[in-house]
Amino acid sequence: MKRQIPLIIVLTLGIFFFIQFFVPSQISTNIYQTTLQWTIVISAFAIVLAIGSLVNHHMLKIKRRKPHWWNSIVTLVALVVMALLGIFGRVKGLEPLGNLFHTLFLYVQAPMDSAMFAILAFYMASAAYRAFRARSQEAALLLISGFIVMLGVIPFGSMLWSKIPDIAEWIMMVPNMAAKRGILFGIGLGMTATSLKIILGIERSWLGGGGK
Amino acid sequence: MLKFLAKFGKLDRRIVFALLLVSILVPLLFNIKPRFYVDSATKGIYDYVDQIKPNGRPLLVSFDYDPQVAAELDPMARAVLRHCFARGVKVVGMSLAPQGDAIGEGIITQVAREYDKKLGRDYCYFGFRPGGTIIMLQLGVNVKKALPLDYYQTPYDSLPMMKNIHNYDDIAMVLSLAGSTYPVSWMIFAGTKFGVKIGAGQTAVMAPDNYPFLQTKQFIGQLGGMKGGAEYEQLIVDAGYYNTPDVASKAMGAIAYSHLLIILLIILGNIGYFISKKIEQKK
Amino acid sequence: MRLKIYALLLAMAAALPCLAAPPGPEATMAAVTVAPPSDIKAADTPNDAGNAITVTWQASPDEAQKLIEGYEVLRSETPDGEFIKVGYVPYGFTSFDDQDVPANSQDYFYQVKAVGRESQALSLVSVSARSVEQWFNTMRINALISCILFTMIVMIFIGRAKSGQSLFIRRIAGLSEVEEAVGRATEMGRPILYVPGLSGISDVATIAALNILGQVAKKTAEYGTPLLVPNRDPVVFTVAQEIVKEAYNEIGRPDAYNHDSVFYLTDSQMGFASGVDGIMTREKPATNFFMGMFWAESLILAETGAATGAIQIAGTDSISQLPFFITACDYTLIGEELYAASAYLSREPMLLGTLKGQDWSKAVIVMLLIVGLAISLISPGVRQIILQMLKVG
Amino acid sequence: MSTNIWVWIAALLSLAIFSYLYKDNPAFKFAEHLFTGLSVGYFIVLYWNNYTLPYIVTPLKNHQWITLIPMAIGMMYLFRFIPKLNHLILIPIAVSLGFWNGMSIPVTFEADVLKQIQGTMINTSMLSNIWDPQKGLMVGLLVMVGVISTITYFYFSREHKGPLKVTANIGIWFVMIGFGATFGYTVMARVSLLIARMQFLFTDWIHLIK
Repeated sequence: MKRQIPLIIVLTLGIFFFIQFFVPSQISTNIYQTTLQWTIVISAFAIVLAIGSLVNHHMLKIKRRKPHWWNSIVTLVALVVMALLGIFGRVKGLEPLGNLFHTLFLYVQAPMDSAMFAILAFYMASAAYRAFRARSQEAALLLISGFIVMLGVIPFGSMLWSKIPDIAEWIMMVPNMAAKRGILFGIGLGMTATSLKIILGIERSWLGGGGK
Repeated sequence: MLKFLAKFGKLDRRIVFALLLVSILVPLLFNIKPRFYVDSATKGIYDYVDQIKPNGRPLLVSFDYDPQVAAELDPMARAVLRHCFARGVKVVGMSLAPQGDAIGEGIITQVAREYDKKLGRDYCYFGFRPGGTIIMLQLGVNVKKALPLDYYQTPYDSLPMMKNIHNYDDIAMVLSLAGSTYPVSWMIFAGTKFGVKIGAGQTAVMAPDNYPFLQTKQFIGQLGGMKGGAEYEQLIVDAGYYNTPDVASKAMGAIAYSHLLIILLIILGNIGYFISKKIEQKK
Repeated sequence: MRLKIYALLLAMAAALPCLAAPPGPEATMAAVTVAPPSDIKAADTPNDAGNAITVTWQASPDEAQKLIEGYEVLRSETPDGEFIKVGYVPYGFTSFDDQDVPANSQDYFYQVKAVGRESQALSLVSVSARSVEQWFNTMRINALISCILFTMIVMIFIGRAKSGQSLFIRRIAGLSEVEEAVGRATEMGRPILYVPGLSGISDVATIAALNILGQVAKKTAEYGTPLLVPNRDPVVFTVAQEIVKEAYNEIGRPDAYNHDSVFYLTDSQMGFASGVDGIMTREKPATNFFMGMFWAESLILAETGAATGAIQIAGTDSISQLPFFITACDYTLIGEELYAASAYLSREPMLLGTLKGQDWSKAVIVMLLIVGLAISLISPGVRQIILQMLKVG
Repeated sequence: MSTNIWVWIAALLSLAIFSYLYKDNPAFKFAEHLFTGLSVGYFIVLYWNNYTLPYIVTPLKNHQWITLIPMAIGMMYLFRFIPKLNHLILIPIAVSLGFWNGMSIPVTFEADVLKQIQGTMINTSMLSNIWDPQKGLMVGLLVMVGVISTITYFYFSREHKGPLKVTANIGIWFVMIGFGATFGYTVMARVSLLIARMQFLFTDWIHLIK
């Protein structure tokens, strides 16, 4: 029983919204819109659990004096401060809080965000250096096409040989696209099959116990 | 000698990091700019925007990106907006990414000021709308429902340029700027479902994914990364819509040299790899 | 319809130069009154919720001389009643969707007024039209049929699987290593890191990742290996926690389940990446799983993992991120392999059955492509028919 | 040198993040934890302003009691804390799974399968110019070969040997060329972001770049 109800829900909703795609009529579009809104409302409650887990996670670290436990204090304080500033910053008369919220975002959170993202440039270099070795046939192909495309995007490529940018674009447009399209077919079928399995209750690991 | 070359097979990652840093800082500090050529995907967007009827159906620009990819997408956003405003094409701005909210406002107002365009008459900005695909779908049913208030809390009906805009049929094109798969979602939920023209502005990493969609014309064009931005800047400068190339063009120098470095590293890496293999075979 | 309009748009674009041309003989002609548009048709807009009527007309002959600026569309409830303006389209267009008419309510009559520079010309009244809501979108018939076909193929093989027919599945590098990867971690006394992607539950890739998590959790439960599952999406987090808990119950080791092993990190993409980097450098997991939907952070995670010397098994359907996993991970599940994984690991006949169904559908696609190729080389006409069959709304 | 304290904070935190490239260190640990905390705080605010207020509070204020239904379903998440009713948590999960899977089937199938078949078909313009490097017939055929061989690589229910082995290998070659190209093409994107950070550090913080 505990398992039956969720399965029935998935089945009915699944079939309904599959059909809905083909039915343009008034009520079908309305139902569609409302359900979209409902999913938002529902997911809003999962956030409570998520935050709870995070806080709990760090509380434990602090309680048990785990290594670097003081960093957990940083996290919790930052979380609470940011949340309070943001929520009360909107209240009339408390605008200064709101401004501080924006400053913290702009000068503390956003910079770290971009810095973390910028680190990728270094990793690209190290990954390319490490992995682009002609160890096997496949690796060689990876190496060569990557090599040409890199030359293609920079002016030195065309200085070397005027055709290189065209070749680079050709690689992107023809073999690259063919491969991606092939993969896309697989993904399309895989996705559809997975959705089917969930709707029909064949794939039940989300219920736990693999359906047993 | 061989032993020395073999060393290049296994450089410490930190050395690689250091070299990359140098290859970027030097061109930036000494400001070296190369020339580059425009690819067809960029042209696709440019040509379409170039034929939109002035004061006709507006262009919908969705700033679906976060600060971390702003470096790549801001320049193209500015370039396209300049193109529109210079030609008197109306623009509707919005964002599906929470953090795109402020980004879009900053850019659209800045460029609008350059061409002294009036808010509400020549352009509108609706800011962040939560729900992603939900919004894309709502826009097809009822724009007013999807964008009830603009960024400055002005109700939809009091925005002159938005009157007579009911759904995608009244929008010339949707340009989604994103570092994620938002443009593809637009393509599926707005393009496929409602048949509006979709253009993509993507970070260079996402751009290649969309080639299948470019070929099937599901995207009318695409701006890929800093290069796309720089190319668009070049196009509008050449066409005389704008005076000087912007940040994207400047950054291309550093880009060129860092690429060169990585290419050299790969060559050295392979030389080192094969030599050390030979050495081992001798033993 | 839309295509037609687009074609006209292009025509306009082509015509723009003559607009710019200095006033020639036309200018004088502009004084004469323009001719009205002819042959006004009004009909329910197809495939919609029934609140629109499509009005079409033949362009005024004077459009050729560039005397027409556009067309006003007027509506009335009676053929001789008062007509009110409901829309305006620039010249070049010959149709208009009247979006604000109530569904299934009553008949409407339309007139189209050609607006010239100095004069206007009113057309005859159209026949009555009533907007009706449709219950099936005919543009999507092909999608429907193909979906049903696919479902049937899959069902057939599930049926066969039920009847106990054994199904073969090729080795998938990466999945065949899961067992030993977990074993290795146990020997080294190090934890296992499993990242179920950064997307939400609406992403099918995430669902696939969660299915795999179920299988991996069972193995860690058997070996008693600590498991770390950081999450970015709140809903995914709750599901993941359920799955892991149930997996431990099923193996009969509920005692070994640590409630804190599945945790929520942050909703910020890069915040998440930095957090997982921290975990990898400090907890030193022996094996990292990156399954599901990933964006730019993929290489941050994979390179850090490579630096800490962990065995890395990745799987995603995000084509843009696959190259980075391929370069930085030991094993990578490419696209559909991710969706095949849960069948591969669980060996459940019904799951294997669906996999067989997918394969047959692939065969069908390949056939379609080859046949299509052959035909289009012989006769383009037949090719059009095939494209029609594939047409989607 | 900038005189704005906030710019200094931003710069130092950026450096703290970059310092991780050398090795893990207290500065990075601090930055990382601060980052997690702030971002969660930020998203709490976002959820509050963009989900809770418009979709829950406002409707209830306007007596749209229908909103109580999704709320009730959402509430079930909270039964996580009541062992006896723990299983009810599956209901909200089931709702989102059912909805998203149902609607994703036709949409995915249309965009990823049907549209792609159309795109792969040889079109008549190709027949006119056979050798055009972009849209000639030969290219069309090459794409066709690539697509089909890649598809065969994903064939699961048969051992890859004999002809299937050949096509699957060709498929993998295409895939590798594609991945190499994507990687090469992406370097620019990443470098661009690093450039932006450098521009910040050396323009806004230390005024070196004009």
